Amino acid sequence: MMNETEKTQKPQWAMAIDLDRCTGCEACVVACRIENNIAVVGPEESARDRSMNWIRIERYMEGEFPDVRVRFRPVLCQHCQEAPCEPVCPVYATYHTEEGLNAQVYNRCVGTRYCANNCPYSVRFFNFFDPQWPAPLEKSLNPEVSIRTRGVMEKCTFCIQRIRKGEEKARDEDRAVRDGDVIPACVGSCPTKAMYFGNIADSNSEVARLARSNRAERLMEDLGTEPRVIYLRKRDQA
Amino acid sequence: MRKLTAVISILFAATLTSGFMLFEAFSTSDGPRQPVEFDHWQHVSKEEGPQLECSTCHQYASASPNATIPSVSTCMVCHESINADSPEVKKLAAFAEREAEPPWVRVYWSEPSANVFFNHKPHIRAEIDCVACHGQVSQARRVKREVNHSMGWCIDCHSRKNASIDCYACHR
Amino acid sequence: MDRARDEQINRDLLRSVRETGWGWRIVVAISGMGLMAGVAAFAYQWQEGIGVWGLNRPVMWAFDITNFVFWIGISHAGTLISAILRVTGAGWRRPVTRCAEAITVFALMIGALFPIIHLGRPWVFYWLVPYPNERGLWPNFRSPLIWDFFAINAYLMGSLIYLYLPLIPDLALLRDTSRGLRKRIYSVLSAGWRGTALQWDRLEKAVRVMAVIIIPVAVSVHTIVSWDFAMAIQPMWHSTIFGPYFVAGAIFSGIAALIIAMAALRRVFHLENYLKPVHFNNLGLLLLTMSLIWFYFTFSEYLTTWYGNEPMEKAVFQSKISGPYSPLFFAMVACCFLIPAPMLAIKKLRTITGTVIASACVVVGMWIERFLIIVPTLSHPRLTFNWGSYKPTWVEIAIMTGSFSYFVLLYAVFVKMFPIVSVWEFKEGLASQTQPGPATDKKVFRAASGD
Amino acid sequence: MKRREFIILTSIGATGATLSACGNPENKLIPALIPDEEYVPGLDYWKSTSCEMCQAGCGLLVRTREHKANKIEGNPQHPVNRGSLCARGQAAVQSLYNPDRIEGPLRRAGERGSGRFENISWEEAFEELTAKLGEIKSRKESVGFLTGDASGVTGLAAEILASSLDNGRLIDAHGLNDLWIRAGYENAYHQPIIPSFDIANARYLISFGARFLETWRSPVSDSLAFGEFRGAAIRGKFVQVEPRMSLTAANADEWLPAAVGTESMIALALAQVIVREGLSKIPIQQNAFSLDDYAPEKTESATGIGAEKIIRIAREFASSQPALAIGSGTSVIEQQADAEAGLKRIEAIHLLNKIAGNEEKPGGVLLPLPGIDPFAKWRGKGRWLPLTGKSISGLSALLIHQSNPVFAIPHTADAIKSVPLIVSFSSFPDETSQIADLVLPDHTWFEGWNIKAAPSVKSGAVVNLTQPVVSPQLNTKQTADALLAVARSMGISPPFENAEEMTQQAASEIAKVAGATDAEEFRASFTERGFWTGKPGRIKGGSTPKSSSSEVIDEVASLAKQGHASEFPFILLTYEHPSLGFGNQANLPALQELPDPMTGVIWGSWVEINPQTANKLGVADGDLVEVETPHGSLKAPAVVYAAIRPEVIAMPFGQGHASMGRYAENRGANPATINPVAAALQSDTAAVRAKITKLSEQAAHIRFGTTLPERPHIER
Repeated sequence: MMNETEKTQKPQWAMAIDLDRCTGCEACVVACRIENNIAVVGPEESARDRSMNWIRIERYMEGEFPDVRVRFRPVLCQHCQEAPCEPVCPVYATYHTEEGLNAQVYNRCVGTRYCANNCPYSVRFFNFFDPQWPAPLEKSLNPEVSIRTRGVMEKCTFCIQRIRKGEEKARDEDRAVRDGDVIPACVGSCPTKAMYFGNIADSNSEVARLARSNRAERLMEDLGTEPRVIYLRKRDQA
Repeated sequence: MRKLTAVISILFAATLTSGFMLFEAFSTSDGPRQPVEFDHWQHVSKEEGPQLECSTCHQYASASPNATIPSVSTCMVCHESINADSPEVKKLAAFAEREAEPPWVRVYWSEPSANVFFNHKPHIRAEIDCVACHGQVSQARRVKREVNHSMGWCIDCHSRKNASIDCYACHR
Repeated sequence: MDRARDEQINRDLLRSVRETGWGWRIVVAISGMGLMAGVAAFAYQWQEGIGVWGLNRPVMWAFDITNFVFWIGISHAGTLISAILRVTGAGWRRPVTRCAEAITVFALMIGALFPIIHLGRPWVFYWLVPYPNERGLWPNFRSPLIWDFFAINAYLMGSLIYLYLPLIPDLALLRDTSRGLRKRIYSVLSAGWRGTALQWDRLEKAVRVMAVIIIPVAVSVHTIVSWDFAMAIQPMWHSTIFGPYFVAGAIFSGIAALIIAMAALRRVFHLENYLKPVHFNNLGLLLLTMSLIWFYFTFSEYLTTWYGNEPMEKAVFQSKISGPYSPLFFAMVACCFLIPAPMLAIKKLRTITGTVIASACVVVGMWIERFLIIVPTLSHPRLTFNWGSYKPTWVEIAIMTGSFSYFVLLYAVFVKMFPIVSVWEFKEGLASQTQPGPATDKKVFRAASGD
Repeated sequence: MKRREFIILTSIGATGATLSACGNPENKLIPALIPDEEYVPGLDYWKSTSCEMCQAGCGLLVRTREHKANKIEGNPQHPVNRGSLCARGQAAVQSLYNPDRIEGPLRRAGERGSGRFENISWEEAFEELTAKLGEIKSRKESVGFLTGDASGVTGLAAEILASSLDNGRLIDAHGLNDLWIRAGYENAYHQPIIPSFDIANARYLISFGARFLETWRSPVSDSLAFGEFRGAAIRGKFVQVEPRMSLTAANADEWLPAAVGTESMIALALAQVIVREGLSKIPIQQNAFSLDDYAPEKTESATGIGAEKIIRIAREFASSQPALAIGSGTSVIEQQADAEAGLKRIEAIHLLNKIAGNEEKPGGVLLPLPGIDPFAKWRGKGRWLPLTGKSISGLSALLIHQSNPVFAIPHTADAIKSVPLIVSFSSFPDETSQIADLVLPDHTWFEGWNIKAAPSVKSGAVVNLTQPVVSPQLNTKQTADALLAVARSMGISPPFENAEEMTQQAASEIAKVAGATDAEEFRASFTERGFWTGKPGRIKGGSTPKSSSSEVIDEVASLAKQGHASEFPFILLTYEHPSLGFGNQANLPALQELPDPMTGVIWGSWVEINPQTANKLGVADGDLVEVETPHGSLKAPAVVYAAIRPEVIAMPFGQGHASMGRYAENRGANPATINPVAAALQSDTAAVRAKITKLSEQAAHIRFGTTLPERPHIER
């Protein structure tokens, strides 16, 4: 039986990504697309820079042949605790939940796109047109996730549908959430196990432990956005 | 002249109102016709009936997002022998024979465009009576939509019960 | 004042209302067609989705917000100028004020449309309005877009009142000189004006109060518009001088628009005796001042960015100075400073034609300035992996054309209905010239309103 | 008992038992065999099956709801992928619900290749096929079975059908590639094995062109090992030797861009340094190479890698234990000698492992555990031939399943087109099915049955079960069932009714191998988990023939063409696309829109060119270029790519489909047409001489993200 404060205190969700393990293989990108019903916009729209990837692998190539260095960084919504996107939304379509998630409510969104313009991480995606699912492709859609319409913003939710199920499971078992209860699609698919997800408020969780690592850094920490995604620097000898 | 205008406008308003009410009355007087005329009253409330609990058939309401409609095989557990020669049960048996589910018509649902992800489980856990959201189904011979599940209606109850009114509680 | 002169003035200034020439018809036809094109483009966008625009990730605002800021800027022409001149008692203002105030109202109406047009789901624009609802939902008062909503509404209301109040005596004049439906309309609009001393007194007071109120409102509106950008943390948006910079730019483009409008009216309605070279000269000097102020702001904005050398700011800076946006950047500098400033500084060139050319440059230059504030920043987000570019589609261009046409159309209709040079104020000016000292004898004007 | 109580009890007993008895009914792992009426709408059912997107054999859990599969996850218990899954596996649901699937059996209605077909019933299709095969049999002519599933149910069904015909020829679509790899390792180990490599426990890893994080043998399994390699207390060092930086090389601590074909020189130079510095762990008199010729000082001009670097790496390699060398490298193949040398390269690389003492220990090279063939009991004497020009010549009928040779191995297209009867079992309107006379669409692997041995893992052998997770969506039929049906009408009685029965009987066989006492219980748990792993109680050799390298070398030599360096100054590397593979996955929209991790290209193909070279040729990023080899030419947009040798250009396979549905058609170019050796081998190893010309036309070139450095370059 867990104690009362543990039960009432909301979990604070966070993700840790070990850049030393990440190989840039993009399994997470497809896992996310399938789990979250992210539309394939097609070649014409992609050519206009409108393709949507809630998580993407950013590739930075530096140096000249033969001394070329490549770095990969998976970038998803950082679920900032001081999110620049939140105050600018005129209708509260994006706001902060008690679990530290940066929420996007699709059917409240009017589509000012201000949030995307104020996101330093460029992780917000706009539905310029209605998504197309030529039959029978619509059968592969996840019934647990909204299908967005044109004119609304969308982005990573940390797989809220899985968070809800994990929390429900913990509640059924009358305990606080623990590592393994919630595994977002990207984390689950990662072939090198470079991603971790859990409750950072629980100091014994894996993410809390990794957040204390001396390799831990957050993307553009200097902006004061207080992201909930923790990157673990590469352990390069160099 | 003024009087006439007033009379006409009152009449007009009255016609509109009554027409609307009549329309309302007609349109909701009865629920949708189901492939098998299942009678909730007979199963739940009828004195000499089996007096089932809701959860006997909608058995996943307490454990999952969906209350679930029982499969024909569940119906056939009893109806294999009970009332096996009533025409409606025969229809049911025919479905069971074909291993097909009757194409039940949904009575309560939210439009997909509402992006609402309703979960029965926490509502049952909070001991919300089925009637609160579904009306007097137990008295109905044919179920109809009695409660209008508008967002304001949901919010109202959530606020009263101190449940979360966070957007992410229902929408995602 | 002699009666013949008085009637001549009435005839001249009411000619636009009384007579319908071919020039006016052609202007209305062309601008009407332009408006239809814009409306059709918007209907298409409404039907298909905002994807018919050239927006993309990361450039989520472009022509839409450029036009918004541009029109709100233009709206500073009028009210602010006429209010400042009125408050400071500049006598030469009299033939200019109404023309300027009308620009304000129409530019604001059009500017305020763009935030609605630019929405992904324009049909739910009313969610930005605070109204009680069963869902318990309110707009987010922390969002600069909501501040915009209030600021623009306040300014629009104020400007309408400020346009309307000095119009009342002229409306009465029109009421007294027209027949039929027009007479009915004017009598409603003139609100029972009979030109009593009390009425004059109240009108004067009201106009004076409005003139004082409208100045801070106007300043706040464009400051708040600038905060749409300055409150964001994007490179070259997050700048403290954006408030005054935008206000200065707004007045700058507003005066330019006013000069162009005056020149057009002068030409079309033969108002040579009323809109005189002196007005163009004075406004030209104002424009020159604003050009210098604009240049000062621009210079300090870019200098601090360059000197600060913060990589992300610098990336945006370089895209404007030497990158893909540099042709536009130098076009802007030329249009806003290099061409107009010398032209306006040289007295010989500060003619009507000269000021109109300078103004046309300024209007174009200021539109580019708005575009250059929005697009280069958005196309250079902090994570270089996401850098992008932007190209407009025909839909955006059509909507922009529509907005310009709508402005012209509204103006043309306004001119058709109301005297564009304030009749009583003009007469007041004449009176104050013949009788030095403050014009307290209202008889003159009573006569003007036609007995 | 009251009637009401009775109802409650029985209803729980009847329908609730499987689900509600286990507590939370969500997320229950249940066998795919659950009868339909036990479905409850609104609940998730996780069904175990096995991935057939590549040969690695990952275990899957498919989430279904209301009879629809909506997500695939790795099976956490499966020893190959331990819950992880790659991009291709994740996208597989889009093959099940692909809008361009063939909906039912078709008969050619127009000219061959016109793409006009008429719908027919399965009865008609069988009738026609049986009649035609009967005729061919009576004329004593040959019938070929070409399948990409030779080791699975289709292979066995084909063997059974072939036995009913006098001249049945079995052709394995992966055969040539398998033989090539086998022959290489056979050279190195003098026995017919393919070793496995313990990347996870190595502390130093040199890979010679093995793209193990993307496409090599088992990407997910190797990525898991790589994660452990990176995460270990002492971080391992990884060096990749290859002329073009792949995703794998991008993850290396050091990239050695050795010239094409000189990987073996690097390996031998490393070995030479180890030996001359007395760091060798074994006496080295008995090797085939005279190492002194490969001293780094002598080879540096050929390889392009400085001697100093080689000496340093050799010392690091010898002193970091355990260390491991893997891969096979690349080479330009223009004649028979090149093919032979290509096979020799594996030997050279593995000499390095021997010298450093890396064999048969954790973190080194492991000799494989004996494999299992679930169908060993029923195997006939029929030998599977590799897909070569020879094996498809002289046929009167060709039955093609899970293979698209007209696209993937274009030089076979003419031979295939000359076969009088072509029967395709393709699920998609691919190039091969377009020239078929009869199309009998197969189920996707979400709808059918299969059982197959996966490559062994450290802990033992693995046998995978593929089972239906949804009912057939269209009027398709599993090919094994179809073949058995035809075999029956040809007058023989196969030992199985259908594929399902084949898997069940094979499972019983595995139960014996596993030493399970209760075969029924074993089968139930096998079905529920979707795989079996363990150390076989008794060794079953299976039907792996001793490979003959001459077969491969002959085929390669017959395809190779000489090109003069003066005419073709560049070397074209053609490589497997990280997500589209050799083009089989080009019809999955999620993969088409998945940016290539190194270039960001989506929805198309590209040619990578070094910036220096591009500069010389006046080619800018996105310009259309023509690439010509002695075999032909194609057009593709250029990508100026810093991480490639100046004399090398590279192009991925995967695109260039003439038909395969809306997502694949008329997109990019197929390098198989200009590098037939690589196409025949279905591998990255064979390069070809090429020249490149800039064209004035504009290319359709779509990319995701920029190629800028992380911080903008600021001039101060």
